[in-house]
Amino acid sequence: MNAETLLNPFSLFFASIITSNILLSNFLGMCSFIAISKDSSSSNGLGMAVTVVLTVTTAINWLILHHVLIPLDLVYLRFIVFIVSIAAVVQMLEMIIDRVSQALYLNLGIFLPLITVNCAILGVSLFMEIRQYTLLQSVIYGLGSGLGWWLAIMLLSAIRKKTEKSKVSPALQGPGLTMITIGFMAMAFIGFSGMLAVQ
Amino acid sequence: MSSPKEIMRENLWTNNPIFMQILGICSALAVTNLMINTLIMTLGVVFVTAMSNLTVSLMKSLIPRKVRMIVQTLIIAFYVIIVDILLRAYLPDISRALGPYVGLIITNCIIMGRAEAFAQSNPPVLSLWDGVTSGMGYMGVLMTIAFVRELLGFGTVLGFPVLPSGFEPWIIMVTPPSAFFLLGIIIWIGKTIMNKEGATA
Amino acid sequence: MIDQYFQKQDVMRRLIYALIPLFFFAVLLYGWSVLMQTAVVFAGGIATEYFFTRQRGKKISEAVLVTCALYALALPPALPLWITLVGIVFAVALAKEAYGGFGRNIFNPAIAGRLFIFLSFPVPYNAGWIVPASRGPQGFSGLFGTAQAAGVDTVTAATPLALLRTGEIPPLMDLFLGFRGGSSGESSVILILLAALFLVATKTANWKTMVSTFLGALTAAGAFFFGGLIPGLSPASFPGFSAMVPLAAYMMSGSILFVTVFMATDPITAPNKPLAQFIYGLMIGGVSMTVRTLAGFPEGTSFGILVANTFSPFLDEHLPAPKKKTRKIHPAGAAR
Amino acid sequence: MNKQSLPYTIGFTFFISFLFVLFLSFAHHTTAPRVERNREVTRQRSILSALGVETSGPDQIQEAFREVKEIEREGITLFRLDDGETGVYAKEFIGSGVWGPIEGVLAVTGDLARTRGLEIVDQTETPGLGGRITEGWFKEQLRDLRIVEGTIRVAAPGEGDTDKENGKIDAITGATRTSERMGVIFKNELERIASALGVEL
Repeated sequence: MNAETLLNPFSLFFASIITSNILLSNFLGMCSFIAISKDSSSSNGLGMAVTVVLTVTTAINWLILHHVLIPLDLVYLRFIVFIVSIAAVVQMLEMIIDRVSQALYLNLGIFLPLITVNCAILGVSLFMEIRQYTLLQSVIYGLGSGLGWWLAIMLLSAIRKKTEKSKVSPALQGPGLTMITIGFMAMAFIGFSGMLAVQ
Repeated sequence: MSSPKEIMRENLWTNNPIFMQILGICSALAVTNLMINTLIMTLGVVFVTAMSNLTVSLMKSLIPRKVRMIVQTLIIAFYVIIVDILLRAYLPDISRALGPYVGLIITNCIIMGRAEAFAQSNPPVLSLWDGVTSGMGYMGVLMTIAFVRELLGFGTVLGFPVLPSGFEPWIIMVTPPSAFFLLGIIIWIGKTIMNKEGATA
Repeated sequence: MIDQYFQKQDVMRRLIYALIPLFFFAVLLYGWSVLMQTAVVFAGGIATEYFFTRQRGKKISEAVLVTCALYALALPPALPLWITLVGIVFAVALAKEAYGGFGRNIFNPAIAGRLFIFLSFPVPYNAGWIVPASRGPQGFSGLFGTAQAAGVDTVTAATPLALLRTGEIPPLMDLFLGFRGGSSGESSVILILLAALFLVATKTANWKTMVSTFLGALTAAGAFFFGGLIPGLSPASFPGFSAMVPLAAYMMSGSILFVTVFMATDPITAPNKPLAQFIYGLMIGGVSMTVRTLAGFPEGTSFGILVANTFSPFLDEHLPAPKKKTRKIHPAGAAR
Repeated sequence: MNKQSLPYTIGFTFFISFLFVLFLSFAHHTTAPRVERNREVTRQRSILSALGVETSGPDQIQEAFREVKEIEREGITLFRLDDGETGVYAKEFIGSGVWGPIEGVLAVTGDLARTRGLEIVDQTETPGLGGRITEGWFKEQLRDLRIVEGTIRVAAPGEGDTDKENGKIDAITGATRTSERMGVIFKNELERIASALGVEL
């Protein structure tokens, strides 16, 4: 049974950005989210990098899954294979960007090493496998999830900038308050549920 | 070098991976709506942290520096796949419920963090102990969240109904925002206590 | 410092004055249940605030009274009181005090509290609507609420939004005056308009935000209606000018006007730059109507506010400021 | 031997990967039959439950499933259980819910006069609201329900319609949208089964 009959690419795209935001509803990519979201320019760079890497790796992992792992009956090795392919893609992107443009490297490239351990990247590849997406759906889902993550991190960095000025209880300063803020964001985004659904 | 007791205290409380560093929550926060899922998931994390710490410590003199990270990732992925295979074979329902989150243990920063920060420079048995206690510190926080979520969301503890039948379940507890709120509140309370301890000590 | 403190209180007091007529009208409609709700809300809200401000060695701000009043008026009248209490404690503790108290919150506490209990307890929440007093030839029937006057236990009543969904349009005059089911204080359009005039005249609230919120809501509602997306209301059955009737009913139902006047204009959670404020308003209106019409929730205004709150610092940070004279409204706009 | 030299690095990485993969494939192949059986049993349990066959334990499920025949008509797979009359047919379905797909099994009598039962395999509806489609009382409503005018009507919210002749079931209180979607799923699936069996609804 396949979910493809249910999802047109358009609604999958918007669902993965808004209703099923990878961060707000699947909790993924939080470590780098919390570490980086302090200032907006690096949030922006990281968001962009995540979007690019997500799109590329989801497609590559789809190809590996369907043309290598499944034919060879090696699906149980997918965790290792996916993480290695993600690391390789990240490494290659870093090299390419470094050659192509120094400005782009400073904006985007320096965030790439952080991305290998961003659970959102591996998470999207694993969801893609579990939900049995087609190649097209996987690319759209990867792109949408990246954009959704980017949006969430930009919103959060602006909020954090504002809260940094206030005298928050020292126990709550930083991560604690960030968690509560993400809670409110997730609560707000629930409103869109039922309009579109992914999965 | 720290004694096993100190390591335990550090990992469980004063330097708890979630409290102090907010590490590794991604892979497990999503499954905290039921205690049984959280228990299995965090046991998996304890197992992987402990074993990968042990393995890294045993092999540390053999691993070439250039590929250290990749080899560590391989070791972690190896144990995660073992957990996945075991769950599929012996706990199929829980394996289904955990979905992709088992695989995401690989990217749990705690594991890599402990391998890098502790196992790399400590003897095997101590590293194993460090892994176990780090995992337990992680488990403690997540089980607390899961306890509140399951109690208020379903009125049960580990699947056993404990609240009177007139109890009105808090549906939000079963949805994602509550996990964020609870984690925020737990950090808030935990750090307040810690700060007081620090002030009196 | 002292100046600022008193000024803040002034704003808060004027907001409370503006809410008093709504409160009396709610008592007229629903009687004891509103009084009980309000008492619980204020007791819970003030106690929670006291618990936190005491630790900080500060006094209770008057803003918490506004939060309590807005929250109490935005609830279904027959909501079980313990749920009411959960909501206000959550609102004050997490939406406000966690962020450092008055003037620093990112999310509107009253709305956050209401949304929290709505998401937690949807079944009791939706069973909390009761039949209001009605307007008839013999004057008001049942001064303290029909249900109570008739000696009946609470009777669940359909809100205008629920009626509209079945294609029935409530009399526009009843909607305008406020004789219809719904949250305690959201119903009377005329009283909300008067409060809006008072708030704008005393410069307590920003009229531009009210207008942009209204515009956002109206545009979205119009688009959905003429696109045939509103369940129960087919544009084909209202040719020409008569389309105004369902559209007006849709705009006067639910709490969109209440939220436009009292919540969207909250200076603490709104952005500071004029362009950002304009977009913020459009967003509240648009998202509220989108959620109301398309998502699986009966009312979208809480989501509208909370989504816009989320975007508010972002809009402020990334939209251009006007060329001159922006300094005035700098510190969180609280001076307005 | 120089542990940082290129040949050693490459050799080491290959050796370690080889070792891990070897061990993992061993673990995988020893548990594979068990995993496969788990998957089958889960699927068979749902189908049997929809067909109204009481089972407990994997062995009994597999035993009972031998009575079920898998048939394919017009590209639709049905599971037939002989009941001495018209036969009972189960069809696996996947339909669109509010948050995501709802997967399940619907079983009907061969003349499409009655439904036999419903089983929900997977769903992501709002827990505590739409998620209650997995609860017994909801599914029980579909047990031997007469199909009136070719459809099953999901009527006003309640806690279970016990009248089996009216072709109606109660919706879930507070979960209007999920209930509506279930109605759509029933309608579509009944039509599909009707066309596969060549029976008028």
